[in-house]
Amino acid sequence: MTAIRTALAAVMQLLLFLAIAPLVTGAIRTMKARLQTRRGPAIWQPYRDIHKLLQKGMVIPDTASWLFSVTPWVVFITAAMVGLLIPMVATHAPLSLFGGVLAVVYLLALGRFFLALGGLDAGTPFGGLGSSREMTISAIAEPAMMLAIFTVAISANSTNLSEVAKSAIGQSWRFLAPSQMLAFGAMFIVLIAETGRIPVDNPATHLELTMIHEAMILEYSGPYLALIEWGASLKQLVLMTLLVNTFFPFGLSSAWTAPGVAAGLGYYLVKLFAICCAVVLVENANAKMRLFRVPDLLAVAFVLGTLALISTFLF
Amino acid sequence: MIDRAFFGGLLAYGAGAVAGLIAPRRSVWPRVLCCGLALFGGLLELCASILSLASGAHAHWEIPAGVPFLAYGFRLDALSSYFILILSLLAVTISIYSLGYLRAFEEKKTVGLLGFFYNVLLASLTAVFTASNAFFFLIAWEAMALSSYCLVSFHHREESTRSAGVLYFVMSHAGTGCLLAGFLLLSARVGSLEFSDFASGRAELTGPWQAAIFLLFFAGFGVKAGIIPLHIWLPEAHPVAPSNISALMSGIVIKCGIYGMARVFFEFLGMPPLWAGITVLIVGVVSALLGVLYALMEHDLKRLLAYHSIENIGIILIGFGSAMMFITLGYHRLAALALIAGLYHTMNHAIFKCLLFLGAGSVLHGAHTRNMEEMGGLIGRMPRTAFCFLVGAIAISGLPPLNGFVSEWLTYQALLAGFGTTESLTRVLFPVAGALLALTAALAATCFVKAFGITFLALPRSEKAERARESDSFMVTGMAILAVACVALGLGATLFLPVFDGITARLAGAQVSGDLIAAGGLALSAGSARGGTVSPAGLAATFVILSVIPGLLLAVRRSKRKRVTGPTWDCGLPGLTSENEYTAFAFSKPLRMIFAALYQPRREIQAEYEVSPYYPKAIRFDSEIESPFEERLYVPVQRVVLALARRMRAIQAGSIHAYLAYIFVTLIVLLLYGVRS
Amino acid sequence: MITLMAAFVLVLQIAMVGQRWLITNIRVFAAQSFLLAGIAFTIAYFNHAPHLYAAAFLTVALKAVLLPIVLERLVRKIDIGQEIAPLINVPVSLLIAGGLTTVGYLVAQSLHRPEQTASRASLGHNTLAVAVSLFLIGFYMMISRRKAIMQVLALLSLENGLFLAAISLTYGVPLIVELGILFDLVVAVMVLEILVYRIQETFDSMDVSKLSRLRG
Amino acid sequence: MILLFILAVPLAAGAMSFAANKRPAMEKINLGAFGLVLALAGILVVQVLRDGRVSAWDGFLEADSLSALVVLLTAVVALACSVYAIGYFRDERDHIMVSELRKYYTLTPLFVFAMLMVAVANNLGVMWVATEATTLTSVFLIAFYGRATSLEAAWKYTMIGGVGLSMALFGTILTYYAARNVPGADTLAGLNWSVLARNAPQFDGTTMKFAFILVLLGYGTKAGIAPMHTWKPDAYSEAPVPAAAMLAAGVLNCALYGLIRFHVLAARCVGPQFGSQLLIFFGLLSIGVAVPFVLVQKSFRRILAYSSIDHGGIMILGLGFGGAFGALGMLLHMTFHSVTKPLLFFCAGNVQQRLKTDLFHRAKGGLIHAMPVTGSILMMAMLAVTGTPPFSLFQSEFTILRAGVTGGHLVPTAFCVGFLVTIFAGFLVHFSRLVLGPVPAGHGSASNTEQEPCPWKKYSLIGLASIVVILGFWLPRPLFELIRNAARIASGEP
Repeated sequence: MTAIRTALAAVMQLLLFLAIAPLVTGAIRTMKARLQTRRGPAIWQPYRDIHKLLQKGMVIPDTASWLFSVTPWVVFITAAMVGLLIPMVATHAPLSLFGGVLAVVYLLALGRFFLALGGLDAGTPFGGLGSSREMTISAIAEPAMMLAIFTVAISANSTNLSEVAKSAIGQSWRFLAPSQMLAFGAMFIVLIAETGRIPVDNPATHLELTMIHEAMILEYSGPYLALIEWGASLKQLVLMTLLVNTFFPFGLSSAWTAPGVAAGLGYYLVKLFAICCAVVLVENANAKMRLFRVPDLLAVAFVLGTLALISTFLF
Repeated sequence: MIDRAFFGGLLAYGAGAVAGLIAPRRSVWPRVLCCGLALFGGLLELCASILSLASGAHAHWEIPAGVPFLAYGFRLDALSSYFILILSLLAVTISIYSLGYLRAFEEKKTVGLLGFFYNVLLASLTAVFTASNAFFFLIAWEAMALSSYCLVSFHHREESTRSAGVLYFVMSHAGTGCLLAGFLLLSARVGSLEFSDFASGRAELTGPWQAAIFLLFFAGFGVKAGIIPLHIWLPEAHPVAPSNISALMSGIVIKCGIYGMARVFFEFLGMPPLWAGITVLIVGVVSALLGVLYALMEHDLKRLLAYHSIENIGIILIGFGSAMMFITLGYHRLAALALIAGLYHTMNHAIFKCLLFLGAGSVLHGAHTRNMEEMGGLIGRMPRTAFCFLVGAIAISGLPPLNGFVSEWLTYQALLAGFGTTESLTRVLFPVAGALLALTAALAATCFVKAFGITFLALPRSEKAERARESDSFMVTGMAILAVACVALGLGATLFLPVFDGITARLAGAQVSGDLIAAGGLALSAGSARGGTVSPAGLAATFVILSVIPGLLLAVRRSKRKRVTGPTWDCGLPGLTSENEYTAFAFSKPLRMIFAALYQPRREIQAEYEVSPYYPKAIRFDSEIESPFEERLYVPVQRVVLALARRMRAIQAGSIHAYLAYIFVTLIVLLLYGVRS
Repeated sequence: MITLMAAFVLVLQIAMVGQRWLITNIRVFAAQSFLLAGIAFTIAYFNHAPHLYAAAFLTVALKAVLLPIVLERLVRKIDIGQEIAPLINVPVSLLIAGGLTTVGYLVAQSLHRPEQTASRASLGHNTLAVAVSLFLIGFYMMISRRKAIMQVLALLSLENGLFLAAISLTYGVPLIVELGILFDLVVAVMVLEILVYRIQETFDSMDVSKLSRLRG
Repeated sequence: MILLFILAVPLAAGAMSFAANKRPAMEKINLGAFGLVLALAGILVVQVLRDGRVSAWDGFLEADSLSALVVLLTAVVALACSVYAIGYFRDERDHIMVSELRKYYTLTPLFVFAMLMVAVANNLGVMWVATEATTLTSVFLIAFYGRATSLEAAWKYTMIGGVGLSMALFGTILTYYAARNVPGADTLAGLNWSVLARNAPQFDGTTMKFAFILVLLGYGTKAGIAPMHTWKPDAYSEAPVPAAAMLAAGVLNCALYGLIRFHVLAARCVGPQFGSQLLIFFGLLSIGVAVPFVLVQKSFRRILAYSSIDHGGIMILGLGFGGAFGALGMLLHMTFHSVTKPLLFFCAGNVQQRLKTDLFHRAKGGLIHAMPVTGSILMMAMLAVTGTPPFSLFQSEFTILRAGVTGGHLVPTAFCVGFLVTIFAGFLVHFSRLVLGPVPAGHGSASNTEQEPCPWKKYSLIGLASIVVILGFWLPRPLFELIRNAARIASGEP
């Protein structure tokens, strides 16, 4: 019985994620444009892109191997899987048994690993450039992320996200604790870096020298590109969800009941909107950094993480 | 039964050694006999270890040695059996692999010699893991070092190989000196050479004695394990050996150090002081981080792998160090968890590092180069090798759902739990160690994207790589077995965990496999289901299920879609050539810039141009990074010692008057001494 | 009486240190050996130790007569310069010799056993001191002399010290041992003579400080 | 009775080969004589094992287990050397004339006779005489080649040896003096060790101390203990290889044998403390002195000398540590060293005869291709002599070090371990450079085969090598019994 409930929950949450992910990307673009007093694309544009790409045929580079074709699958599926490991509308993530926050991090790493290989596979200089930068940045983003995660995990003494959310709900206003705030700061910077947003990377650019994520997927086209784009937006959404639901777990319904889920969804969208706004603001307020300035930013994140950790038992 | 299998295996190794010596040269026989017998011995040892692990029986045998009160004693307890299990698994696969690999050596008449030392090494390793008294342990230990030295300097015609071999053997011998001193202290304390007496007499080991013994053993085993800063021999010695031997060395020989630490620190040392655990933990973190950072700068495939051995030893030591701290702080269940993390990673690293070295070997065999800048495009030319190598790369990067992920996950859990074990500031050590471990893992992933991507993907960078051919079925089989093992140990982790109960019960005083298995064996938990769970199997299953979605997406209107292969975009240049490709050197450039403080990179660029510096005819670019431990630590010490020695030679300057004077002075002094007393 | 002779022996030894001429040195050595024989006779006479007579006689025959002759013949055969030219100049050598004598007395002091009868004690004590001094000074001469033959001579005078010790302390070790020792001595000198000769003709010099090719 | 035979055989051999005037005759005589000596030594060992001690001429000659052990080792070394010598000198046929060979083949048996005499003489004075005789008989073996350098070596050997032995004699006399109160001291038997050992407790302590000091320096000189070691490198590198091997493995044992005898007396008289600290000091000093010279050594003949200085140091260190293991370890070490060191000398000799040099940098390396057998055995012997497991010297060193730790001498033990590791490093660096490496330009792949004209050298090599390997894993019971009884004597148990 519970198995079926879990399965249903999983399907539901998965569909929600798949549905919302492009929307978030679109929303961020639009809001950004508005802030820059451009009209910008419609908020549905990402859906249209994906649909269009799925229709198109694709060109596979003749230098590429089977890895090139495997990569989109892996990228997409890992992102989707992560979606099942974190609480979205209810405190209980459907598949939280299969892995906690560590699994989340490492699954995303798996996707990145293949994406980087895909970038190298075509043999174009851009691919290599993109892979190298992407791996570097994510690598040095890792410790900060871990420290932030540890802070949360320690105060909840569990790495299981459902548990984290539960305990967070148990003690509301906990997010005001200095440790939580610092950890949130660290996580937010990491989010920027991981989702390739300004000031770390510019998702809109195709200028060779500044590309990171775009450079890796330069050779992809058609449905594969669609998968990767969708996967990317999924990853972004998932990370945002992780952020909001671990630090501000308001309104997460304690069980998978229809009203609870509906309420949870409402809260969730609100929180999501807030975080999108934050991202947009950051993107507008900053210019893209030089690649070798990025470590400084992440160093800040690392320091924040450490402080968060120490403050867990100093305050 | 167990002993029959065990000694049968030893005998098989011995027979293999003899066969290597007497088999007719320049024929197939040395290869077939040595590898075949080694394979057979490996299988027998495998049975023995599995049997003893299953039965939990402690087998013990004594064989009188040359001098009666020094006996050759074997003991097969849980820990020994575990390491024998690892060893014999590698022995089997490597022997299969070698059957193919050594074919290239057959025109050389020395293949028999290689087989001889290979079997001797296997036998001595078996003895190291099962020795039951200090004397025999040292014998086996040095026999192992000796045979591996001979194998390392197998290609002794190259100067680099010779010096690497000498460096290895000298450092290893210095390590043995430390071990000798340590064991002597122990025996002086306990009054016997038997390990069992060490274990029972550990109670009265305290204060400076304990400290001295700990430091001696940490140094002695550390040299073998290749902890920083005692690691300098490792990246020299491992690459120059024949690849199957490199695999054996990186896979299991350096694990002798780990075995020794497990044995001594947890069984003989009694209650280790807290600083000991902290030392091990910190050394582990440093080794892991520096190891991977230096690996990133390597473009020689085998050197890169060798540096990764240092990294993984570091990860293992993180587990051990925290386990020691937990024992001191009195948390035995946590200690067991950390110990399991370390031991499990020991096995995993043995398997995937062996797999990777075998892969490198078959690349070397196919493309005749170790330099990654000359490779590329091999995935098309040697697809099976490429696939196995990819599995290994994913595993060593600690990515789910393979075995590397499981052991790293356990390590994280141990570190996290460690935060609650003490109120003092040392608690911060654990999460920080965790964060640096995360950095290490991420860098390792980066490094293997480079290693795999540059080696196997895109266009071949040299005609050596152009002409590369897939290796024969023996070699591929060897690798395939290990690849399967990587997957099995990842997905079936919960089935494997109970193996550790016997070990942790003895070493950490707790059996925790029950708590580590959640949801009826489906998931792995950190002590309690609340604390967090992970299920590689579940993740893998989910992966398969979810792959339906992209499947559907790609299925829609497939008929209308056409899928063509075209040339890669070449920025409008006439055709994409291998010159356009990103090089391994360029790939690691950002990290070289970011960690410049560590690497101290030196670069020089020379451009020749005729008209204007903007249109150079040729550009030469050199860049090298500093290797601080050699340049700052070892070379100066060596220089000083040799200078002193040269000065001392003045004693023997050839003047008989001086010689007589020495005696005269000694005589006078002693006479006066006699008068005084 | 014995002490007096012993003192003379010591004086002769120091004279050897101060002496510059080779032949004279050999003669001084002969005299010294003769005195030793005298001591031996006296002890034999006073303490009724018959086998010492034989020892004394042998000493006269070998050390006082045979060896000096052999050595002089050698010197004549290879007519080397008479000058000794020591490494360390004479005054310093004499000072050192004095110092060594004190060392000898110190050693003898600590061996001094009051509980024994006066005559034996005094004899033992003083002559032992002389013996040790002889030994040390002879040793010192080996270090300070350049010429191979002088080193041989020094070695011999060192042996004299031993002989003195032997007879005065213990009234001679058993005769057969005594014989063996003396025999060995003779053989040693023969061997050394051959060596010296060959060194002379190989390096055409007897300066052993030139023998310094083997180093390190 | 047996003792007389043992002594008589080499004497006779010496006389016969002096009379002989053909090379083969002399070779046969030596070979036969030493074979016979070995056999007799075996019988002696059996008898000693059976009834404790064997004596002749009412105790003038006496052999207990210790003497029997030394006799056995001397016999083994002598035989091995004589086998090797045949090959060695046959390869130098062209520039060595029969008269010189006669000198060698005559002096060697006398040399061996002297060494055996040292071992079986009960009277300390006679023992001294015999020791002196070893010097005198070996001088001309060192000066054998008549080069300037060999004369130099011989001169230094004689001078330093002479001084040393006179010190030893002084010590012997003082011992006699110290024993004067003992009833019946002034008879011939007064200097018999068996008698002295019985009455040692009544000796005069101070005198005994001085006696021990002098004897330590004296016999230490013969054994080449630092700082009296300076003659060793010269003598070992100049003498013909078989003679050098006999010096290194034979004389060393005899000198140490003498030292042990006096150490027992001193220990019984003034307690072990006094002697032990001196022995430990000088042992450590010798090992330490060897270190720098091994590290920066140019000649592979001289490095062997330093190695035997080092081993002499280890042995007296073991004697100094005392206790249950010390003396045992020392005698085990003596046994193993006596079979290992000649092997190393023989290999070095082959290399030198082939390359016409004894300098590392002149020998271009790659020996293993030029002479596989010698090369590999050389490498093995090198590892064995540096005390690398599984070779037997490790067992004895382990025992000695264990004695050190159990005796509470932690600092000396630590130093010893450090020195040994460094010495190993030096040896490995030098010899791996010599043995391994590419095929030198001199002999291409055409002559890439073993070129050792005379099989006799190979016999001795392979024979000794197999003994070394076997001893590493299996020590015959009776031999161990002998060593243990000898150790009892050496550690002063009544």
